[in-house]
Amino acid sequence: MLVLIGGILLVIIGIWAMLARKNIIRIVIGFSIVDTGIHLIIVAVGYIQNATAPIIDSAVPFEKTATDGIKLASKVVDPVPSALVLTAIVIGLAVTALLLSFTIRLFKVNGSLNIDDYEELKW
Amino acid sequence: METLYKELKQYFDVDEFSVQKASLAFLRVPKSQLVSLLTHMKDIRGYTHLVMVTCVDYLEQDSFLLTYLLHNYSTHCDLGIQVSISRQNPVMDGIHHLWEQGRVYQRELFEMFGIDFPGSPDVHEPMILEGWQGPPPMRRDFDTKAYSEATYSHRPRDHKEPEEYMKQQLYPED
Amino acid sequence: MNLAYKIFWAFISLGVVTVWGLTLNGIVHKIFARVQGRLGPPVWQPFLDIIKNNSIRTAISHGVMFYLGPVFRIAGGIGTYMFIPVLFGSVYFSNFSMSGDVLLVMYFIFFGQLGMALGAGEGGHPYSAIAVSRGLAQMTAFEVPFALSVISLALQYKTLSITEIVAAQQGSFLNWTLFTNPLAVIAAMIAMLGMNMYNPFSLVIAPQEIPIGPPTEYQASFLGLLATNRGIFGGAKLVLFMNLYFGGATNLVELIVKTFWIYMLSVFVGAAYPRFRTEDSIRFFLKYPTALGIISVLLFSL
Amino acid sequence: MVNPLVIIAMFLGAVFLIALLDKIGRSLSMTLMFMVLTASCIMSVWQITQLFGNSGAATDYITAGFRAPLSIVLRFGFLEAILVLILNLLGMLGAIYLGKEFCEQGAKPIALYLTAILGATGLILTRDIFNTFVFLEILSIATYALIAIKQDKNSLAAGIKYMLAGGLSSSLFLVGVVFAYRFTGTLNIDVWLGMPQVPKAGYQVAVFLVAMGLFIELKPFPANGWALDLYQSAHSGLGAIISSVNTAALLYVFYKVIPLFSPTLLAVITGAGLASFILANLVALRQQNAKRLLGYSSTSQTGLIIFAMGAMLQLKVPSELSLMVVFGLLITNLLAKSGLFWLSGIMQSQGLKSWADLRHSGSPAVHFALFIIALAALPPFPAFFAKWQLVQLLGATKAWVWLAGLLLGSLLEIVYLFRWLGQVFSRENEPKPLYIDALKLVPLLGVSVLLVGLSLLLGRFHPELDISAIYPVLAFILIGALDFLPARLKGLLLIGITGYWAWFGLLPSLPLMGQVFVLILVGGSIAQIFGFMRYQRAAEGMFPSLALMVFAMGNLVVAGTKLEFFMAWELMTLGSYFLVLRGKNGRFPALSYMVFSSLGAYLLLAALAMIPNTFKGYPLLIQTAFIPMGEIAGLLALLAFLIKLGAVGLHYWLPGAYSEADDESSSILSSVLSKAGVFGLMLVLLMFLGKISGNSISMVSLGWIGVATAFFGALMAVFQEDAKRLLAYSSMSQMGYIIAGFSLMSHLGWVSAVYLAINHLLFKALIFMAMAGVFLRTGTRNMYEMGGLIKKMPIAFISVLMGIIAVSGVPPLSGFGSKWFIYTSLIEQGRVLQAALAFFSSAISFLYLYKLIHTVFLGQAKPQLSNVKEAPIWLIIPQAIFIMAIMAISVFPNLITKPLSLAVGDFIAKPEWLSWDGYNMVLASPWLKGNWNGNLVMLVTMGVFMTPLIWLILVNAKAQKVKQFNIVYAAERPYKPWTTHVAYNMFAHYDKALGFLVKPRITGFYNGVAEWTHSFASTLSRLYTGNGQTYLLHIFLYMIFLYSLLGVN
Amino acid sequence: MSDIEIKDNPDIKSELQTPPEPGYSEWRKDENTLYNDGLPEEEKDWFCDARPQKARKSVQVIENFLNWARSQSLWILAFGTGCGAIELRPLVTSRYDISRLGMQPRPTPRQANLIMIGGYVSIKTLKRIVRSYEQMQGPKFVVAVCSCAINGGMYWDSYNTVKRIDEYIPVDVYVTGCMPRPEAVLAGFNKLKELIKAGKAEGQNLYIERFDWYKENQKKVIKDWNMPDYNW
Repeated sequence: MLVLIGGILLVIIGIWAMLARKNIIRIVIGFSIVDTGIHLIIVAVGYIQNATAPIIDSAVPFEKTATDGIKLASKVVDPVPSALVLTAIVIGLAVTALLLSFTIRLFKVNGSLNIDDYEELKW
Repeated sequence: METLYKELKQYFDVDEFSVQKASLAFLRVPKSQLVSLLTHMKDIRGYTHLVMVTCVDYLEQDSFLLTYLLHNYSTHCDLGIQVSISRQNPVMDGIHHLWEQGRVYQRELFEMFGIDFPGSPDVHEPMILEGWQGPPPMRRDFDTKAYSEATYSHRPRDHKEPEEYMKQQLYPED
Repeated sequence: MNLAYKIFWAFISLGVVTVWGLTLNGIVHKIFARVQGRLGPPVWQPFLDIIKNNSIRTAISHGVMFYLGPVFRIAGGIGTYMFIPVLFGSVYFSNFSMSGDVLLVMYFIFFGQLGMALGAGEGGHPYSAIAVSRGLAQMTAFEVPFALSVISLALQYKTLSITEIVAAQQGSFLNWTLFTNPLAVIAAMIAMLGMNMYNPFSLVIAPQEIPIGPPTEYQASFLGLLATNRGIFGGAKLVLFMNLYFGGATNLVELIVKTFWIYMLSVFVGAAYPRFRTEDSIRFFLKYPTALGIISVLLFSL
Repeated sequence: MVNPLVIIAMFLGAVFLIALLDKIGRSLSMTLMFMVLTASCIMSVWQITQLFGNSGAATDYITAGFRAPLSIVLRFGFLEAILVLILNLLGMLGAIYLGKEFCEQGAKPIALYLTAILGATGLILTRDIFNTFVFLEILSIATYALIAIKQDKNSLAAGIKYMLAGGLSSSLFLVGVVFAYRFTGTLNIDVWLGMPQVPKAGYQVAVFLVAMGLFIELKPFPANGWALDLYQSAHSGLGAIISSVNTAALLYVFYKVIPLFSPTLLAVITGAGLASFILANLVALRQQNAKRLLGYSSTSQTGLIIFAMGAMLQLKVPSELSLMVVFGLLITNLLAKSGLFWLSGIMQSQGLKSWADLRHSGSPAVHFALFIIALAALPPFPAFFAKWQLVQLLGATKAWVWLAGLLLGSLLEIVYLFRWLGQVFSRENEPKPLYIDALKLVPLLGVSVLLVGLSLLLGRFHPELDISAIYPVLAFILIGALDFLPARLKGLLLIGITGYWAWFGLLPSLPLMGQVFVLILVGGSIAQIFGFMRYQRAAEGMFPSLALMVFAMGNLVVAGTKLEFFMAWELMTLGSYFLVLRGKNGRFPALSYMVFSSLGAYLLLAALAMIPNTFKGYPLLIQTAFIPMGEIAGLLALLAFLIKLGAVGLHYWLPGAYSEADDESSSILSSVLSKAGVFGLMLVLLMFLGKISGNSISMVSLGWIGVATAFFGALMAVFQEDAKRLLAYSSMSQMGYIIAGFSLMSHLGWVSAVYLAINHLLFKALIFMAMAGVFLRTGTRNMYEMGGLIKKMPIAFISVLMGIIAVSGVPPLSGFGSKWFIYTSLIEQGRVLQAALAFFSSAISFLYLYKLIHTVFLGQAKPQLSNVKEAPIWLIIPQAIFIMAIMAISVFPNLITKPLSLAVGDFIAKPEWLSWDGYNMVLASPWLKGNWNGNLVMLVTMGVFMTPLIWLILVNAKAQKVKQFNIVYAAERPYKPWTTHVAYNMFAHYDKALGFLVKPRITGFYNGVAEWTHSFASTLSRLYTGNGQTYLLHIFLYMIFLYSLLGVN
Repeated sequence: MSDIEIKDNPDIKSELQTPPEPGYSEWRKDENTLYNDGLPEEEKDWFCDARPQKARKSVQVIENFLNWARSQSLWILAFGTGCGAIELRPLVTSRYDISRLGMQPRPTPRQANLIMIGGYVSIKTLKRIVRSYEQMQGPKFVVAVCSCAINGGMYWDSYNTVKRIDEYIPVDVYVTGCMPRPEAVLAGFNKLKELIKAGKAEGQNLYIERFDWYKENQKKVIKDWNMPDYNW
């Protein structure tokens, strides 16, 4: 639960950074924070109180049922969100990297990192 | 009128002032000052109406005397401003910029007296005398009778004494 | 009655109306002269003028349409007359009125005017075109009360056929449209003032502004035809109005008396009034006469 | 059967290989790319054929050996295969387009490009929601990176904005996915769909987040500033890919998840889609930059498709139908939009005006027109059918608000699309030469061929269309392909095929009334095609449009189904639009014509949606009696046709369209095309026959509209100085009488209306053709610049003379018949005041007619026109035809009155009191008696004309012929023909008296509407400040707004 | 009525000056065409260049009848050429009322038969008179009123007034007086009527017969010609 709240907090902080900061790098950082927050949320969603890690070995007894394949006997943490988080982290990383590389190029072309300086296209 | 003349005297070289009656006077001005005097009269003295522009041919003095007759609507006075120009070089400054109708007078003066007004619109266009080829007819050195006899044929006079003829017509029995 | 007879009698009737129309013209000039304290020309003066105009030895023409203009004009006059029954009940004086009804007559009136306007237009004289434009403008205006009054008649008699309209008015003079539908008659009579082009509606001829108007360039026998048409066309219009509003005529005497008095209305008004300007004339026609016409139409449609 | 994994694997492998191969040679990597794309195309085609052969074949493929909930499932069904095929085809064409950039920049962009295609393909194939997210990110990241192809400030800045917004929306999506998983325990969409609704609020939020993530990615208005900037600045090849491939893939994902939405969410999303459609179109009105305009258009189209999806789901439309609609819209948008983006790359400048350079560029211009028309959802393109279907569905389910919004948005779309088209094709802007890379034309050709092929297939096999429905298109293509031929050849060809078709194809299948209208619409056109043959050279673009219009008009009469009718109507509008646009100053008139026509068409569309479908193969004329039409539908349809007829108040477009086209086109437009409106009006009234009597308030009001049109049209014609405008207003006036005639709903009234229609065709075409010759020879349309042409152009004069006698209704020509009919029918029905106003109008017509003939042919000839000679024979042929026709029906009126009475008798029985006695037409109704013997009138007139003529010739044969200045001029002589010719402002006095009636109020009103709309659009467009943060804020606010709507609901 | 002098013009003229033998002068192209040299080149297209031809008379009996009709319907061109034109006003109004003689003023020369030269004729006026006269359709008649029109009158030595109008257009009747009273003018009209009835008022044909002579005279004084040689 704490993780969930922390995640949401991070998202909010990140969004605030994205909306209120003028420096593109800071915006990117804000974006990263949002990302991280979301990752935390995902993990939090999958977490089940007092459950074990979702590794199927002897620590987790299971029985086979006729209909549903495998039926876990005891509580394990849902493994799917954890798997998702891994993918999401990779993707977030890629996006952040791209953002930063664009920022660098932009700085090289125009010499400014203030987002207000890039308003030529409008209306 | 007298006071007017005195006042004008301060600014212009006017002379030969003559009063015809209480509301009509003439004065003479040098050729160079005419337009400025007319402007003065029109803009300051209230002589806003150009009654006419006319010309007299002084053959003996070898000059044309132009008369610009102005009228003042508030005092109902007329003032004739005369200017004498040479017959040899009959050129005068136009006043059509002061009074639009001035150009008509100027056309007429050119046609009848040969006085040129450079810059006046259509001043060389024929006005009354379409296709006139002789000298300006109103100049005194133009002999109209000779011209007429040379140009137009005359009906030979079928001579009858009016008194006798009428008697014959009216009272043939007498 | 076979066609040859028909044509023969049509010519006779045409002759009658020509003579009567021209005489009326003469009378009008006489009356105008008397009003102005003059003796005036003899009553037969229009005939003399026509002879004189036809006897002019030279003539000019501005082109084919100019040449045909007067022909159109008089064809319009004769045609209009041909489509009107002259005497009620007479097989001889019914012309070719079986060709159509009052709508035909109303539109055939334009035939001559259009042709004349075109001919005058080819003459190239500005007065012609100005006069035509005035005349057409005024025409649009006075046609409104006239059309309204004809519609009112159509509602009243439930027919557009002139013969039947006349038939419905027979009997007593109280059966005349004049008494059964006075508003329509008033509207139509005002429209007729415009049609006849006497003062105050003499916009087309307007001697002081656009002398003579459309026929400015016309002369000689062209003018002769136009003058003849004045008689025929004037007569035709009078016969039409007589048929529509004054009970028609059963014999020539009645015809002459009625048309004379119908015509006198225009003449008296014309002798007494100065001229309208074009736009005033249009406004005039579109106000009171139109209102009268609308009222008369509404009265009969309710 | 193809395992879709193979495709994905192939792409992935290629991406990695390219990095290596590029070291060896650029061409190798390019080849590999094309090979991969081709292979995936072939695979999808194969899949399609397989599925065709075996409908029960499995389409789902599971990965990793697990069953659905646990593993990722890919589906490679029919729909997916088609989409993959199209995306890959587009990808291939896009790659060709980007070839140069790829060659220069090497492996990276090629690999990225392939990755992007992979992402899109994956998005289509996957059935797993998280996998969707992954593919979405693959697509996005590849796209982000591709932006860097073009390394300038704007492009990079737009990239950053795009990435931030994209990242944000994918974050939303991710959160939504995770929460949804939390509540449903599955990531598989199919399983998810199979579940009952979870009532928890949290679940709703999750679905909302998923929806929003996707929705924001689809760039809805107004949360789409970043996308617009990107479209404007990015490389146009990339723009094409984003707007087509990305959008299509995302839309398909949206299509997959949309059944998950709760009804409220569905309603909100549908509404948001519609709002996006309308508002993006509105903002686009003010846009001057082509690429940004395309961006707006993309937004609007996406909005439309989302709206269509949502609306149809909401209305519980069968999924096949809704698929057809969505697919039609989507595919048209895909192809046309990518084509337009590619075109924008060809242009040097993005200002809309500079696009005029396209005009002489040959095929790109054709492509451009094609794309614009396709985008505007006009026939024969798939979007047309889709929109038709959508409207029918909305109408059938009485979703009036949706319908109205849809049509409003479409109208706005028409405005800017056709304004753009006008900029390109109008002869107002002078084009500069354009240098085009031949390679870049390949993709354009590709999409064009795809579009046209699809359209023709669709038109051919559409269940509601007969084969004849695509004849206009085929004729257009045929003549268009032969457009290089000289005009005369094309004209002959057109006359040949039209005549053959009309004689053998149209006439036999029609009732008498239909034949009459075929005679008017097609016959009248054929006679006038001769006039078009006057051009020495090819007269590019004229004949194809003409063919399109003429065939469409023919189709209008034979149309059996609603769709056939509407398609013919739209094709006719399109053909005539091009004719107007071809005029020298045709840009604005063509636009206003198109906008008003489209307004009419949409009203008609709405009306058609309200009536049940009709039967194929039987002309509507026959079916009308069985079609129940509601009052509102009737009103809408009536309004539509009144717009076409130019009824007063709706005539804004009329003077421009009829006067600014080429002269011959004006002739055909005002004489023939207007009759299409008459036909439509008649159809509508046919449906009300027997239900509404001529004395009902509605019909009396229609009559008043008619006579008011006649009156104001005539009055406005009086004050024109431009001969064509004068004639245009005169047409309007005549249409007024026709409306009044139809409004009587009586036998006589209808006979008079159709008689008027035929008569108007004859004399208006006659006058227009004659005047076309005059304009051609004098080079001006201002009447006061002409004069005295009677001697130079006597044939034209005779034509105009005949024409004006026929217009004005002076006996003995046929015009009087029309007047007689209209007055008698009006009075007979008791419409007396209308008759009086009609009479006034017809008197006013004398004014403008005299002005026309006097100022042009009479009066003083001008020296600059001294070399004028008679018009070419091609213009005289139609005149001769029409003169003969007028004379024939004037001398023998029975030729026309009797057939018309029979034709009308099929619908309204001929009353006993209307009869013929030889040539004498006798009317003996209890309310009115009258008669008209046209033949006798003609004979008498001839007689009374010839008699004085003979006399005059006898007396005055040798009249001296004089010249124009031999006039009496108050003892002076005239000096200038200009000042001696009474022409300019000829009816100044009339203006003083009645001019106050024709102050341009209607025009002012519509101009005001246009101005207000534009300023509103302008205000709205200020939303897009260009600041990336603002855009992010927009996204948040938009989300909150939509969520609050959910709450309200 | 006794203070008037009526002259039958053609007789006077023949004794005064013999017109030249028929022959082609320089402005006459051929028998039927005129050069119209007075016009600028670009205006020649706008004017008719035909030469007027002598009009034929009908059979004598018919011609007598027509002459009578002509004499009974004289339409005056209402064109005030000089101070004598003022006499037309009393003539048409109630005091003298020429309309009882079948005469009426006509505002266009096309329709008029009679032009009244109302006094002195300046060169400028002469040009208009010639033009108007030529625009009238024949038979057409000229009545010259006032002594100025006869011999110049008080303008006998004027540089700009012609003294004999009959050198420029054929005059049928002169009415002397300065100015003649309306009665005198009326008497002039009556004399004209007698001439017409007698078939002697053939001024139109005279003009055409001596066309070259008239033209030469006109061109001698009208320097600013600027019109066609014959104003149709």
